Amino acid sequence: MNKAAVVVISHSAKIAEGIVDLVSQTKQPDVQVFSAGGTEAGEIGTSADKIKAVLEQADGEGGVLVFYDIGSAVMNAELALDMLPDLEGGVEIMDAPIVEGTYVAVVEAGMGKALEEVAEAVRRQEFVK
Amino acid sequence: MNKAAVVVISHSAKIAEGIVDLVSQTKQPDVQVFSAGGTEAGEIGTSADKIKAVLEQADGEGGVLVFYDIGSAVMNAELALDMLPDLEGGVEIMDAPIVEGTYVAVVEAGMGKALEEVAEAVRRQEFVK
Amino acid sequence: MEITSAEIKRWLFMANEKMQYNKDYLSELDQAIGDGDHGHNMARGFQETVESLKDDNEEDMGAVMKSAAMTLISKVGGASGPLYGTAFLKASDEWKGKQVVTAGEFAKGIEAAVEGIKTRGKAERGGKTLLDVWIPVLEYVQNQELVPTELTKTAKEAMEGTADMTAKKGRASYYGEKSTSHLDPGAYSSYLLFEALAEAVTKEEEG
Amino acid sequence: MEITSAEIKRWLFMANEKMQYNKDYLSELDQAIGDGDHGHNMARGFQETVESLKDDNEEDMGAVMKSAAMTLISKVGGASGPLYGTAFLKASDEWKGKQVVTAGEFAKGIEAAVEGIKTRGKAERGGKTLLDVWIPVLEYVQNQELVPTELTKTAKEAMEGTADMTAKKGRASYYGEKSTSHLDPGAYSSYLLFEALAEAVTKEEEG
Ligand SMILES: Nc1ncnc2c1ncn2[C@@H]1O[C@H](COP(=O)(O)OP(=O)(O)O)[C@@H](O)[C@H]1O
Ligand SMILES: Nc1ncnc2c1ncn2[C@@H]1O[C@H](COP(=O)(O)OP(=O)(O)O)[C@@H](O)[C@H]1O
Ligand SMILES: [Mg+2]
Ligand SMILES: [Mg+2]
Ligand SMILES: [Mg+2]
Ligand SMILES: [Mg+2]
Repeated sequence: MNKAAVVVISHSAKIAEGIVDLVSQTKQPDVQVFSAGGTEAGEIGTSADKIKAVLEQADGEGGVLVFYDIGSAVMNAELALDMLPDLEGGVEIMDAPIVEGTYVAVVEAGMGKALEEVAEAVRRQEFVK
Repeated sequence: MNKAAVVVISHSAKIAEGIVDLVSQTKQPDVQVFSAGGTEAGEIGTSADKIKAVLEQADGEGGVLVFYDIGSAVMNAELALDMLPDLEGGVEIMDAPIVEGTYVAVVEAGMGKALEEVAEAVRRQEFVK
Repeated sequence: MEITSAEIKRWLFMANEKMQYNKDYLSELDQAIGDGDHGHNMARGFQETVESLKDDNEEDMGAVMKSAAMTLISKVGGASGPLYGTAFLKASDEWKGKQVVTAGEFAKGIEAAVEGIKTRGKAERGGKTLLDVWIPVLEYVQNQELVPTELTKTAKEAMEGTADMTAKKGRASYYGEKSTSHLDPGAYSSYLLFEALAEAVTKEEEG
Repeated sequence: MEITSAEIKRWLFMANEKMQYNKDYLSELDQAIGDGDHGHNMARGFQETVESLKDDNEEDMGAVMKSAAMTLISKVGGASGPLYGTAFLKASDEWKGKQVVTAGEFAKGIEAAVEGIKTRGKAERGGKTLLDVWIPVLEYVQNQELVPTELTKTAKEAMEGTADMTAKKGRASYYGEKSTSHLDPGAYSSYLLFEALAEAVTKEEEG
């Protein structure tokens, strides 16, 4: 079975891309991590269109975990999902710290855990370091 | 009195710089935010030397809040502090999510709260969004 | 009283003019309790909205609203993008296929929009957001014959009421008690939107 | 038995050779329960350490260790940088001004190093880190006359023991139970470090 994929949505393209760099270093086999950062114009903000495109790329039978930074990111993520009624796998939007949560999710997904188990593991994680 | 400053230490220069971009947008008057991301060689990792230089820049009577992403960052931060016995203000290394915590700290520091009050506000914040 | 698709289009054009004119003021409001981009966001979104409607002879009110919704979703960038976008999208569903709606049908569209904003923002009345203008306007159009000056007054008073509220949602919520005594930027842009509606409807009647 | 600053320098040179030779293996270990850079980190750090010691006629053991510590801190990049750096720095304090140390003084340096690692990493014995090699080695040098082959054996067995441990600190802790049955990369590089010490001391005695 395909492993769960991860999508990172930040108001800043640099943050989103940096998180992908950081977790790619853990080189989890077959865990795909995608970034959707900034607005279409490259400014600070989020873009439902960008997120939609990335969710379509990330979609697969393993499902997708979505991490975001602040407020409007989650609104655009949910809006993008509303526009994508026919995804193959499940999608979990995670209320977790974007950097630390993504790190844990990539490790857990790399172990081949199913979407729900990965989400559970992220929720269980204590984020006071 | 000077407002508290903020230092963001990430394994990724992009993450650290992106966080500065994100919070600079809130344009808090007089809250200085500095980034120390990546190794000297520009790779994923942290650098005690970079952190030391940034802590010296950030230092002032308002004190400094330090946010970091994962493990080794905090070790290098503490090591850098050991090498800086004569800072003017206090330093608080925060066990908080790096993106979300920095955001809250910049807003709170912008209100003119003292270092300890800002740290308290960050700790009080619930990071389940 | 009925509302036509020509009036809906004029509404959007007049809203754009107001967003352009008040761009700096909206951003100033957002500066105090947010990130200072609300005017920039709204001005860009509505500018693009009218650009794409300009040469379009669409008569279907639903299609006009849907086009505006998609443009706002794509171009606004901030929280207000998905919020106004969802509001317009939900209204467009109610007005689909119509060139003119009754007062009751119009209210149904606004009701759907309000539900959409609530779901999207997980917000409630009193949270110092644009909902604190949309909900009073909804109650007005549900219960009264639409009198333009009354509509503007309702929206304006509702907007002014946000100064007494403490933000619970969005960036302003980080400011906690400090957000109190400031107007909510989203509430202000919603007031402009409904003022534009009032004027769009007035002109039509005069003409 | 005494240890001279020439032996300390040879120690660092031999450690560098071992880090270069085992670079890929260390990274492979780190791949399984970390981010796969431990060999890269250690090889770079020790390479730079010997570069800066090469043309240096320093006779003070403390100064040699301090120079190595500062280079490791600057050049390693990963968690192992501040950890080895702090260890060497604490040892350098104990050996400051000495060109030769007694077995007891040597043990005092290793003890200070272990305390430094514990403080820096907030870690304890049994947490599947380099401490699980450093602490048994400390106990060995505190209680036995330093016999090179015995020192190597102590470090090797301690390193092998990390396979049975579950990581509680560092990146490997994210792997939870899955970290069990893998060797800890930091424990392995520490084993290499003490094997180099054993060899540095042996050669001196032969020569
Ligand atoms: N969760 C929410 N629910 C309802 N309205 C919200 C929410 N979050 C923000 N808003 C509205 O959006 C406005 C801010 O919009 P804008 O500045 O464009 O977005 P951003 O905060 O992303 O920069 C606020 O003044 C408020 O009215
Ligand atoms: N908190 C800690 N305390 C003690 N040792 C640690 C700690 N964190 C990591 N280590 C050690 O560091 C090693 C990993 O080093 P390295 O791969 O160079 O750093 P990073 O994990 O930053 O990539 C681990 O195998 C472990 O022995
Ligand atoms: Mg804003
Ligand atoms: Mg914004
Ligand atoms: Mg590593
Ligand atoms: Mg590393």
